[in-house]
Amino acid sequence: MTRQTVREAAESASYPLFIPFIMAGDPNKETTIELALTMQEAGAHILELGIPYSDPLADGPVLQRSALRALKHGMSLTEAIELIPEMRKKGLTIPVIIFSYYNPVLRMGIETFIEKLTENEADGVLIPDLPLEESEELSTLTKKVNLANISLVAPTSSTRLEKIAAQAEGFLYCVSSLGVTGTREEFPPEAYAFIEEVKASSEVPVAVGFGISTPEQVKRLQGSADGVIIGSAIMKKVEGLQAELEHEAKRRDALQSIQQYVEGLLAVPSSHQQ
Amino acid sequence: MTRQTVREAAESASYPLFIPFIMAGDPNKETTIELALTMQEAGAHILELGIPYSDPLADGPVLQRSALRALKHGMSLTEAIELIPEMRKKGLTIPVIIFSYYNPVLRMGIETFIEKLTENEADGVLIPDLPLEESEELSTLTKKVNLANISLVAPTSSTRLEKIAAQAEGFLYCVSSLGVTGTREEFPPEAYAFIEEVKASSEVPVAVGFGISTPEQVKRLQGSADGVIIGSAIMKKVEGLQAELEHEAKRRDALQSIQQYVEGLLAVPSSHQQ
Amino acid sequence: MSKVYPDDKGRYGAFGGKFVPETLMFALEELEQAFEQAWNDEAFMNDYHHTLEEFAGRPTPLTYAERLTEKLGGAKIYLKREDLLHTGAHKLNNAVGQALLAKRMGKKKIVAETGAGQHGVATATVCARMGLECKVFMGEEDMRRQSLNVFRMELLGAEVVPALSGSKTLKDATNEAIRYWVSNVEDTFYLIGSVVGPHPYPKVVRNFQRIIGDETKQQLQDIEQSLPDAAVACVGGGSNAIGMFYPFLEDDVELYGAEAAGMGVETSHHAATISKGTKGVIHGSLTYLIQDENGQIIEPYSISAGLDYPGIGPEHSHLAESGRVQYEAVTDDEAMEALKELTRTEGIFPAIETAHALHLAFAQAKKMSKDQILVICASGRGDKDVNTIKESLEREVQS
Amino acid sequence: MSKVYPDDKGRYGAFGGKFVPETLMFALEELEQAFEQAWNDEAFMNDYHHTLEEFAGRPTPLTYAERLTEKLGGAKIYLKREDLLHTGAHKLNNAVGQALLAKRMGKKKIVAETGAGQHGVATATVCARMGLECKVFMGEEDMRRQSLNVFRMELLGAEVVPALSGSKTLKDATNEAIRYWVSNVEDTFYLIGSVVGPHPYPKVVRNFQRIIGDETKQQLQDIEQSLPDAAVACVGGGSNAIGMFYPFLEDDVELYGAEAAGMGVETSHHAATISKGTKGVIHGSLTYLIQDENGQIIEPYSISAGLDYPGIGPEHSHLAESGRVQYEAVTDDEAMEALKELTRTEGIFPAIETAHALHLAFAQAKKMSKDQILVICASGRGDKDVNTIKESLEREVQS
Ligand SMILES: Cc1ncc(COP(=O)(O)O)c(C=O)c1O
Ligand SMILES: Cc1ncc(COP(=O)(O)O)c(C=O)c1O
Repeated sequence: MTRQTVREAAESASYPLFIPFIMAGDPNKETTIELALTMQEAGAHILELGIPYSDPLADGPVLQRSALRALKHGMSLTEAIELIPEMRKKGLTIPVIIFSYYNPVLRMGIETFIEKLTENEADGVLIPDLPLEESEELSTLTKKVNLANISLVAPTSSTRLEKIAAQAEGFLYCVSSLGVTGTREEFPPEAYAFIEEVKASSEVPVAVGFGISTPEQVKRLQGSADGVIIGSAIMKKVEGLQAELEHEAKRRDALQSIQQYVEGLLAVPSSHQQ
Repeated sequence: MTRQTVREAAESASYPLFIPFIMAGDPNKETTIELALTMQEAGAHILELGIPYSDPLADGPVLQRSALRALKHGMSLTEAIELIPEMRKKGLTIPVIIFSYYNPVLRMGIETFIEKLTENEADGVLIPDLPLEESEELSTLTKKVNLANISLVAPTSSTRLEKIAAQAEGFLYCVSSLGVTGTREEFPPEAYAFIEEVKASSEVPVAVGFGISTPEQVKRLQGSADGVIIGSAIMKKVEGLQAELEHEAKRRDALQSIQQYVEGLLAVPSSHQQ
Repeated sequence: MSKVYPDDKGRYGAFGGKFVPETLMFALEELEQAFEQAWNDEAFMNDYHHTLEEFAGRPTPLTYAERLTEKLGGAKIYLKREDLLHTGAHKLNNAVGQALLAKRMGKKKIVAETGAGQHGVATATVCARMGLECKVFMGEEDMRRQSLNVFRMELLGAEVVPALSGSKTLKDATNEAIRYWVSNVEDTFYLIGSVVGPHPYPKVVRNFQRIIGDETKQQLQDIEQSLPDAAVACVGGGSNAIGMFYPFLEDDVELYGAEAAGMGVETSHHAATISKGTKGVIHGSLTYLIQDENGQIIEPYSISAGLDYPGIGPEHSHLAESGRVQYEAVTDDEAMEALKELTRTEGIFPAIETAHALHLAFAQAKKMSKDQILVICASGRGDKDVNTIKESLEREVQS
Repeated sequence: MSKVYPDDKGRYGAFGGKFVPETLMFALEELEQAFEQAWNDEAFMNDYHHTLEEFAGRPTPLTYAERLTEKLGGAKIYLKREDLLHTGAHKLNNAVGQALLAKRMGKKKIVAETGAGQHGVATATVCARMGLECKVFMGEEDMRRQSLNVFRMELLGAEVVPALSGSKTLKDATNEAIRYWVSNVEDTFYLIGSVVGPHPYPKVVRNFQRIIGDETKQQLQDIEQSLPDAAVACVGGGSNAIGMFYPFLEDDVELYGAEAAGMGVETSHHAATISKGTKGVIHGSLTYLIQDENGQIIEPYSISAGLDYPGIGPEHSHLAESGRVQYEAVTDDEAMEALKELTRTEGIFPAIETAHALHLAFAQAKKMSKDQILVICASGRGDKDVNTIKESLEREVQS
């Protein structure tokens, strides 16, 4: 069976298309591999595999701390990409997107990066600090090898929205509200109008991220967005279970409880788990 | 018997005309009175009675410390002047000069100051920070009541020497060398030429002060100066004997040793004590 | 050497650009437009120049260092005295310019980052003067080391926010300021402190700092009827250096930038971005930076807080690569010696940042002839550094 | 108000004169002659002005305090920015002038006194610049409190000598400097720090500081085509005040001097020489001073080290007695409030000395009308005082 592309996975999901973000190496490789599978188990359609970075300026405190822990354990872009085959071996079938700041990618060399991604069966990339204007070089290469280069739009994108939406691949990452990643109790009222505007402009599915941490938010987005990206909420849970996750004997239980937590977030009336 | 004037006392002395300086109130009134008599005993021809001052800028460390001690014990210009009759009562016959910085005098009022001096049988005044140009007011008053207003000349007086010498009263205070009061092992070689120059310009006797602390110095000055003013050397001795001087029973012995010390300084071949 | 940099993508040759989250892109476009309009608006430029003159103390003198010149026996040395600017360093030129721009854009809130506090104080100062709200991010570690500057900013009415992430120093304060800006981009102006960050910041800051070089050129013309033969500046982010260099780029003037070698470029304790760095992206800009083999940014080291930055303005990367400017790394010790020399010989007590330029300048001056002229950008005064210098000299005596 | 003061005895009305040991009289006569010649020598005056411009940063700006003016609702307030002068206060004007005079007189050694270190740093600075040997007396207690300024002077190559006598503060440092001068008067120039001391010092220092008022007059003429209606300055020894006032003495300008009331003139902790002092002689000059009933000088108190002097320049005593200048005493707390106000409203962080003038100026400005103009002499910057201010505000919060 060939894997779905990112776009296929996104388009075939019924609400909510679920895209979890997990940080590679927090607290260790084994957990990351297991966590990927747990997410698939919990209903993930696409996985965002985060690369820890020393200066993650689009991230809030939860993901900053998560990155620091991962770095302390020696995680790197190379190693993170090489986790994908191990995940696949253990049964991961959903598309995997590498989420990295641009500097580690540049340091590796863009061509090497693309080679490594294809070699290791990644399905897409998301570079949060590479806006449309700077991404031509990368896009040209990703297009050649059929990797989805995921674009983001933000409430401030304004006149840029059309242009970005027109070039979107896989799905369009809609930043819910101003600010960095992290959990938000509620979105500002104008967020919903914005999401609908994005949805209207986009040919690919629209997933909303930045701040999603309650079932109410997921419920409230139904009808406007196609799905949700959840990162900080998951990694906060991971942070709370550090000791257990580092301890092989306790890891299973910890993952179990993360899975339940995530399922709880997604538990909207018309569940996708049919 | 009427007292000699300052000038008479100065002129009648054979070498060395001896003018000791003692600080009123260091360490207490009783000592000051006794010390005056001791100095007379040791051969003093004229007494300089110093008024302690908070900011004695012509004085070196020994007299600064002496003034501080006296101030701590409550000595003041008024009280110091009022010590003179007590000295006289105990037998002091030599002329007494009040040595004070100008500020305490001004604070008292110049006229009151002069009145107090005559009332209390002082014989002269010496204000180290009142040069010729500023002393007219005081001189006018001292002349009226026959008080000697002692002038100083310094190695830097240069063209001023003639003018100052011409107006000198009592004796001329010749500052041995640049600097503040205090003991000096030796005078600079040019000091002697300067003293002779002063001597040649002066109609009144010339006494050299600032730094005299050895019999050799006193000997060396013979022939050029008429006499010596000794202050820091004496008050240094007083400083060394503080405890004894404050203790009534031990005061006599302390004074005795000061007398011997001073006599030692003055022991030049042709002693004045005939 | 053509000056049509940056191009319309904000690139200086291969360097520069806008590597920021999408959320900020619109704000950068808006800033670029506003800046281009302002820069061509006579009323705005009058305001800028007037504020620099009546408030900040421009023009700053160009001081001939006669005793130093004689002592070194080479080129005539002149010092451009940014140390005499209000708040003690060139930083205010830029803070004044950007704050006026913020006002013109109708923004009432300012956010800035600061390392040792120099840019923070400059920013808090202009905000007080212009009635703007001011928030300054500063690494928690730096706040501890520079508590008096924190107090000064607070006296000026600014809120100083500790940056708790990473190594808790300038790099992290910058990250935090950007993060704050991302969250408040609609009503907040980010007032960056050097020629770093995403386009158009490196250009904006350069233009507000070029007054250093413009004045120098004019003053030297008046005094010596000539261009200098060489100009030297220290390089942290690179704002005083570009301010001095820019007006001379197309002239026959040798240009030298001194970066911080810390304990030595052969050690791991330095901030020698050009000498030892590699290309990458930091704070939104493609430039040289100090990073490990995985592209993680390494915390730099310099005795001088203002040079202690892992990146460098993209225009400098370009000028280094094109060979137009020579960059050399100067160690802590070399800078300290030069600082003592200038203080004792000329009665000018420079910032430790400036002292790096001094060392390089002295070395060049000695190689030059007596009829040549060398100017040094005296970027700031040393008062802020007295404690550091004292400790460093005491250590020296002990060892 | 005639300006032919001082007369040829060095008197300003009843005040001034030369109350010094005979040893110094010749040196004072020599100084007087040298000064009069120099002051009338175009080459010397060019040197003086050139050094102030190219080295010290003159002219200093006259800054319109717009936000403050609006807030107070009275006179238009201008600040004469001596805080922007090299080394941070007006003190350098005088140090430059006297050091040039010393060189002209062929003296290679300089002695000076200092309290907080401001004049000491200014003196050490010009000595470094001109290659003169420099010795600064400083009270042992002040050296402890201002150890960083001691270090600065030493970096500048000066020798700082602790004054161990009396209360070990400025008064005693001055005594020691004079004592040292008495001993070395032949080759040493005494560079006094304010308009105090024996004639001709008060005149020498006034003349070297009048540039403050001269520039102010010219600048205000250029900006407002008018004289100010009032001018305000703080008074320690009185050099910045006389520098500001002197050029306006014969004009229709109200003049106000702020002296330090410390904890209040009703307490024994103040330095309010005019308000609470009596006539006497201090450091060679007849003037008002703080003394007890026996004529012993009392150690004054002010939070501001530069106003903490028991005397005042004799010309001020005269101006007070003649009524030409109004002197008022400002408490520590009032000064502190004014300091905070200026910092927050205008982005100018003044010295605590200056803050005394600010308090008085704010009070006057409020009483004046909007078409009137008040200038304040901003004598120095507050950087040197950060520690003191911090401690004081912390105390305030606690109590
Ligand atoms: C005095 C001084 N010089 C130089 C610098 C370095 O900055 P830049 O390279 O942007 O001029 C700083 C930074 O704080 C500084 O304070
Ligand atoms: C900033 C400042 N202002 C004022 C003064 C007071 O001195 P003056 O009264 O001589 O101007 C000082 C003295 O140190 C000072 O540093």
